[in-house]
Amino acid sequence: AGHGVSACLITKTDTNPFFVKMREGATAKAEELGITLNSYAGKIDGDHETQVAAIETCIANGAKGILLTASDTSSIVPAVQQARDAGILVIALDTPLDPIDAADMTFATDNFLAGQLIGQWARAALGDDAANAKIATLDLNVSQPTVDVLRNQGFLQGFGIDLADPNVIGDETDPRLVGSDVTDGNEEGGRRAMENLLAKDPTINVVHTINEPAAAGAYEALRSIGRENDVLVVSVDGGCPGIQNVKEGVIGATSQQYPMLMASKGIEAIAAWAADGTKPSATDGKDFFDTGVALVTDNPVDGVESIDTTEGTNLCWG
Amino acid sequence: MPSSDNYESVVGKASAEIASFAGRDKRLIDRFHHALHTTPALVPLIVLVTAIIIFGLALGTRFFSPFALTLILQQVQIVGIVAAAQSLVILTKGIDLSVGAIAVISSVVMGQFAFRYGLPPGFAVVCGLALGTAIGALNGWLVAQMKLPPFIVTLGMWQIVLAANFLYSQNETIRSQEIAEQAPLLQIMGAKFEVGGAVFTLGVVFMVLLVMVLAFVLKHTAWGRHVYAVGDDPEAAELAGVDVKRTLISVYALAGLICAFAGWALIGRIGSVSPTSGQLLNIESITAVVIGGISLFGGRGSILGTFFGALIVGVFTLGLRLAGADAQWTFLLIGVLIIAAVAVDQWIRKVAA
Amino acid sequence: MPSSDNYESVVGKASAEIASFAGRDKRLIDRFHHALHTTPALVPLIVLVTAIIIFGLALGTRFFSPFALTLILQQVQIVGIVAAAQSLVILTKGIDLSVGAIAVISSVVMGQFAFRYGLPPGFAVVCGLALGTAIGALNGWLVAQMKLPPFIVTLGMWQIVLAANFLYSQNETIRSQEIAEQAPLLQIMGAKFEVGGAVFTLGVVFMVLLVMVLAFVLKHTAWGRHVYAVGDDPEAAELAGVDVKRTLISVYALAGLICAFAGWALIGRIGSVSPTSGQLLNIESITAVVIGGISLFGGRGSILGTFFGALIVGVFTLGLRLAGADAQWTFLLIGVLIIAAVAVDQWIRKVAA
Amino acid sequence: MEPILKGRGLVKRYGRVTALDSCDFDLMPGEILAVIGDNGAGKSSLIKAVSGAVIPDEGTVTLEGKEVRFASPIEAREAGIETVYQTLAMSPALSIADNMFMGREIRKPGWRGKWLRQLDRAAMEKMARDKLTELGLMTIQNINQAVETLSGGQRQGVAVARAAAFGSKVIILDEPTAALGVKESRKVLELIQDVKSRGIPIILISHNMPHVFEVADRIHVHRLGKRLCVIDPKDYTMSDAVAFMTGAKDAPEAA
Amino acid sequence: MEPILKGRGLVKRYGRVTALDSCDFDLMPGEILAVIGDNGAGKSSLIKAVSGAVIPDEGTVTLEGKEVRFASPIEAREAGIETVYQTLAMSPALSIADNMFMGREIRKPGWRGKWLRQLDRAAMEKMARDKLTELGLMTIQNINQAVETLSGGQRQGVAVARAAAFGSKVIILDEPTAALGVKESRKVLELIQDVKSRGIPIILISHNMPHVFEVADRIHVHRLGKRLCVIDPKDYTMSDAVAFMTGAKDAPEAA
Ligand SMILES: Nc1ncnc2c1ncn2[C@@H]1O[C@H](COP(=O)(O)OP(=O)(O)OP(=O)(O)O)[C@@H](O)[C@H]1O
Ligand SMILES: Nc1ncnc2c1ncn2[C@@H]1O[C@H](COP(=O)(O)OP(=O)(O)OP(=O)(O)O)[C@@H](O)[C@H]1O
Ligand SMILES: [Mg+2]
Ligand SMILES: [Mg+2]
Repeated sequence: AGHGVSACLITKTDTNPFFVKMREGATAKAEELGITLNSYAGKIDGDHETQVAAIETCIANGAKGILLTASDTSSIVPAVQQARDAGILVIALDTPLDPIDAADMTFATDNFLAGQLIGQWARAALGDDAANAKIATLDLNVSQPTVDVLRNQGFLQGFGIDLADPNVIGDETDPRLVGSDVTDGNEEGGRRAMENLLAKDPTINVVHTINEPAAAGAYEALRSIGRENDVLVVSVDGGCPGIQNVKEGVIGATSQQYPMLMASKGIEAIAAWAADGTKPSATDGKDFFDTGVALVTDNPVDGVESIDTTEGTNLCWG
Repeated sequence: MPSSDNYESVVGKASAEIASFAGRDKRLIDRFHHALHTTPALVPLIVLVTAIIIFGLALGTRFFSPFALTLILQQVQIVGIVAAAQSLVILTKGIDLSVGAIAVISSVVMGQFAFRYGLPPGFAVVCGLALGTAIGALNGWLVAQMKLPPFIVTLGMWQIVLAANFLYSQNETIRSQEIAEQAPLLQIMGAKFEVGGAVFTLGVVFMVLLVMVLAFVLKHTAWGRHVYAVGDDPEAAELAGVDVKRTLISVYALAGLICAFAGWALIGRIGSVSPTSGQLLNIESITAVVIGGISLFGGRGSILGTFFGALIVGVFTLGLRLAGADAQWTFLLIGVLIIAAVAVDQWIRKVAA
Repeated sequence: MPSSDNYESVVGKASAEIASFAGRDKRLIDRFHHALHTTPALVPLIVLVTAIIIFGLALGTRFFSPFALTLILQQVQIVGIVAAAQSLVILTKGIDLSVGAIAVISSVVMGQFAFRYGLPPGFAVVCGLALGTAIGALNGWLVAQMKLPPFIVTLGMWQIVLAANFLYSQNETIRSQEIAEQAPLLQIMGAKFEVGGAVFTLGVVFMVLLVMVLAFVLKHTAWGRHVYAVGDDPEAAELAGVDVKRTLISVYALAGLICAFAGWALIGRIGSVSPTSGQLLNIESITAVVIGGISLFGGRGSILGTFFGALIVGVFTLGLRLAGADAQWTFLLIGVLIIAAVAVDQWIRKVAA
Repeated sequence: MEPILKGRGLVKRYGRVTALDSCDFDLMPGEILAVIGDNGAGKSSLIKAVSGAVIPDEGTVTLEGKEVRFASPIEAREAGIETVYQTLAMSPALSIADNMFMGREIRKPGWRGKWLRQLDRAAMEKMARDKLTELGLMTIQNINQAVETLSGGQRQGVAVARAAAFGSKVIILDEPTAALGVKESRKVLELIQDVKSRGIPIILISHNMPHVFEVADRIHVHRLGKRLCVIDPKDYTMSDAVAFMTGAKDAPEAA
Repeated sequence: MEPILKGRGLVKRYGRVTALDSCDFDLMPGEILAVIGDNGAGKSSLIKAVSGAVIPDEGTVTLEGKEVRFASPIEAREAGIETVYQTLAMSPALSIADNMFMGREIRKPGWRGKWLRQLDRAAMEKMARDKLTELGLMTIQNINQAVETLSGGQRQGVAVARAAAFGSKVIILDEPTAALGVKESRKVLELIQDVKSRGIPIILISHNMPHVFEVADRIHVHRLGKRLCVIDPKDYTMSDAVAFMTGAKDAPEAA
């Protein structure tokens, strides 16, 4: 149907498996629909200028639609506006723009909800011990990007900790919080951050991690001092190695997102826009199209809906 | 046995003829050689033009249009401005790893002063520029007076400034729409004008003017010559009567000021004020400088070369993107092309030697 | 009027007395001065010990325990190994921005060769080490033979290798548990042993041995002296009979090999094989080198200094985290401390001059 | 008569090496003072200490009766002391003209000089060419050549020309003819006489005894970091001088 | 007799400057050949061209009748040509001993030399000290001093000592005494005679006419990038030589 139609996929980076899978999903769908897909990515997390340049390239290239996971949700808006003025359908994937209606539509996970689910699960899993838990949060990096804040604060909210300013990590005063450190979202950072926090307080027993690689690193640190079995590690993402780690008890629970779904939905929307000018519509009651998030754990708790790792494995990416 | 007739007196009779060897200047190739020697920036210019022609042939009007070509200018403007600052520092045998951080904190200060404290935008801009200059001057003081290595000083400053930036801004972005409404002056560097399909912004004009002014200053003022002398051999410069410390401090301070202007241009380019921008400016600016032919060991090269160096990277990047290369393939190919560009550069210098 | 008696013949009668000035070697302070001159690595060592003592006093046994102190060793092992490679390159007046990328791609190759192709782990490790050496040798060839600036060569190589790494690995992580089951050899560098509360890993031991071997080689072999000579003044070295090209290529190749070992150690440290690791290794290794007192302009400094430089950063980082600074403040304070460490270093050198 | 430039008890140590060992030094107005001594005797260290290039560890320097403490060579230059260092102090990548006018560039007349601070290259090049021609350094083919492309002797000629052109109170020459050819050396000696006739005193460090005895009014013999004696070239032969400086003969009692 | 080292039609251009303008050159076995000429005449360029330090644009170099093309100074050294360049070619941060043995270090005997490739510092230091003492450079206080801390003359002495210690076929000295004191110069001249008596021919570039006339067997007069003539010091006076090289007098017909 979409002959001669071209589309762009712009991700934050393409080193993170999450975005790699997103691209695979988009590529598969584009091939199916006969759309030419060009994909672009920032060099590092937070590399905003490359994304602007990519949008400009898409305009110059005459693309019909752009799928975008923005590194900087409000700074990208003028560039997005420029693209929309040029008649391009812009769909935000994974991360809503600020304001959210700057894009034609958003297909996203609710990252705050993702955090909240693991927070609630952790609290329920600890039961009465939750009142004197020792919590460490392993976040992304010092610039505190939006996902980082949403997942962290969602987790704390879910665990029942007063957030103070919900836009800032680290301003909470709850004594159960031992501290937070940054991981750059990889194993090495996860291990180092965990070691630092353990040196500060070796009795930590709940660990929130920004993603599963960081969780794997944290687990190594715990294992090296023999505490891998009495600390609860929770995470967000739902990549296949992550789910496998949940199955093996490395991670207690993780919130799974669906990047391939976001991407393929996005490509479909661009095809529809190219064909007859229809725009996709939002999920009822929300201002974006929620591609869903599910808590994956083999230890379900009351009051928090979850799926088990077998199902998680079927749905996992990467 | 040391003997002596009055041999030295003979020299009075020596002819005053000036050595003149067979003139080799007639042929075109010799003129070209000579031009390369007197204008080192010609080499990156040749690489640049070649790259434009090749991409133009491969991609046709998608690339070879006023719109796309001026798009490159817009895309390199921030790097270009910062690279001009970086050139100054590198010419003195230094390196400035804090350029990106200075640009960002300056833009954040401009934004926050205007919005958080409600100061007049013009004043906020001046504060941002002053802050950038001050940080640069502090770098310079540490390098010149305390004799610390520039790499370490600016690396430390980079961390300090970046962290201060996050702490001060509380990671808050000021949205484009608000700026457009309440303090459009902050975005003025993004103001566009079109000349027959070619789109220019004030930021681009600023970059070009800046490069031209700096080229003049470096070549035609005492200060400029001192910058080269300090980079060439600081001890010799000191002995020859250059105030090395003052020159260094002024270079770093000026670099800070230019970076602050880059921060202002950044607001124009992205519309909003975002504390997370500009993280790659360090490496990108140094790349432009080195591709442009300025030696990292100081004292050699020209700022025009840097400008062409920045454009070379911009051309490659846009060209490859337009050609539809994947992000990773683009990175890989740009890596290859950076090496190739410098190899060609070396080759031209060699055949021209 | 040039006159001449047979004045030069007088010198035959000159006394053969050797200039000897009043001995100034008795006092302790003079011995200290002398030690600083002959052993430049002493200065970062003093800074390191001071830092440990200050943090020890401030934080008590939380910091000043065998566990915490050896934790620092574990945390710096990768940076320490890579910084050793970086030192070699910087001693030759070069810089290697591809160290991190080489480490990562080597670890990925070790993992993928063992898992994707089912090769024996030992062989996979050898392949990884060979790849690292090959990339390093290519860097060296481009620098020595093509005479390209090291900064550009390794910057380009960094992009190429990193992109190749992502393309080849398809961003797939190999999980720790799988490696432990099927190819534990890959994790061997993470093997632990305890000596009274102090925890060491094979990787840490490797780092320490590596530094000691390199220190010996640089000081006591012809190759080592040539490395210094090449960095000091390549033209003079060439004229004096050093094979500058061979020295350069061997240095870069060896650096590549060491980085590949760092990649192996990385698997031991994080358990898994992850293509996204090691992104900060470039800047961290250069920082360690410069804090350790090696000049970025080549030819001066010692590899022991680098080792202490890496430890200084490790001590500051852990110390500040233990003292309760949050991530952003730690980042800021480390910036301050990096500058301060080098300032103290300069100060010690000055009073000792 | 008071010395125009005087050093007392100068000490300079480099680590374990004592380059100046409480050395005294006097330069009288209008004279040519030669400083001779073995390699490593500390001659260069001495003139560096009086010209601000190094700061002596101990001792005082007096210029025209006033004690001075130069923190840098710039201050010494501003006080009128012009020095040609043994290492020449040139920026290799810059041109001959740039090097000659380093630190005291000539600006264009009119608004371009005043507002744009533009250099008057033509004037600087002309003056540089004139000075070099005076020294007979006409083998230099191009005044805009980078100094690094000059032969060793040509470089030294440029440095001497610079000092001669700008010195106002004292000119110090550290082995100015070491790398020069016969013709060029002769020109430098003529230049030294010429400068002296303008009333400017000169310190000349040289290993060339015939040259020293030809031009010097007094000879400062330096040995093992201090002044051994000062002799009048009319009273002693070259053999004597060499004998003193190498230690083959004891120094005469009073300076 | 065949020249041991011969150059024919050597041309070297630096950009617009022609440093060697089809220059010929002959060194006979066992002789001391002096090369004299104005500053910038191209003397250093000539010896660089025959010693592998620069590759001539045109022309041939013949060593013992065989044409050679040295791609680097190392090859020339391996062929037995040892050169002291005017720039001295030392690594400033390294010690005197390190510099003297650069590229031909002595290893420890036994397994430590064989397997650890450990250097025999004691042996190298002893030999370095001996060579320097031979040259009378006893003012050097510490053989492990970095070369950058030596005085200009001391540095030159180290470079000459290095060449004298290792040259086997030809030794080339580019202004070896320029920065040396009277005593040290004399030692170098003695050393030159000494090397000659060992049957090794020497090329000596110098601006010091008395020295040249004292030691040289033949004098190659260089002017404007080429050989003007070769004279026998017994047939001509210093005045003649200076007159030829400065162009004050026309050169004699046959070389
Ligand atoms: N920067 C330095 N560091 C250490 N030692 C030094 C330094 N400069 C000079 N020296 C030492 O000080 C002593 C005197 O050196 P100086 O250069 O003054 O000698 P000089 O009389 O000028 O000799 P020459 O005639 O060879 O130039 C020498 O032994 C030298 O090694
Ligand atoms: N690397 C170079 N680049 C450009 N020109 C050069 C270079 N080396 C030498 N020249 C030029 O070549 C000519 C000959 O220089 P050369 O050093 O051979 O002279 P020389 O006879 O050794 O003089 P001196 O007695 O002063 O040492 C000079 O005019 C010099 O400016
Ligand atoms: Mg001296
Ligand atoms: Mg010469």
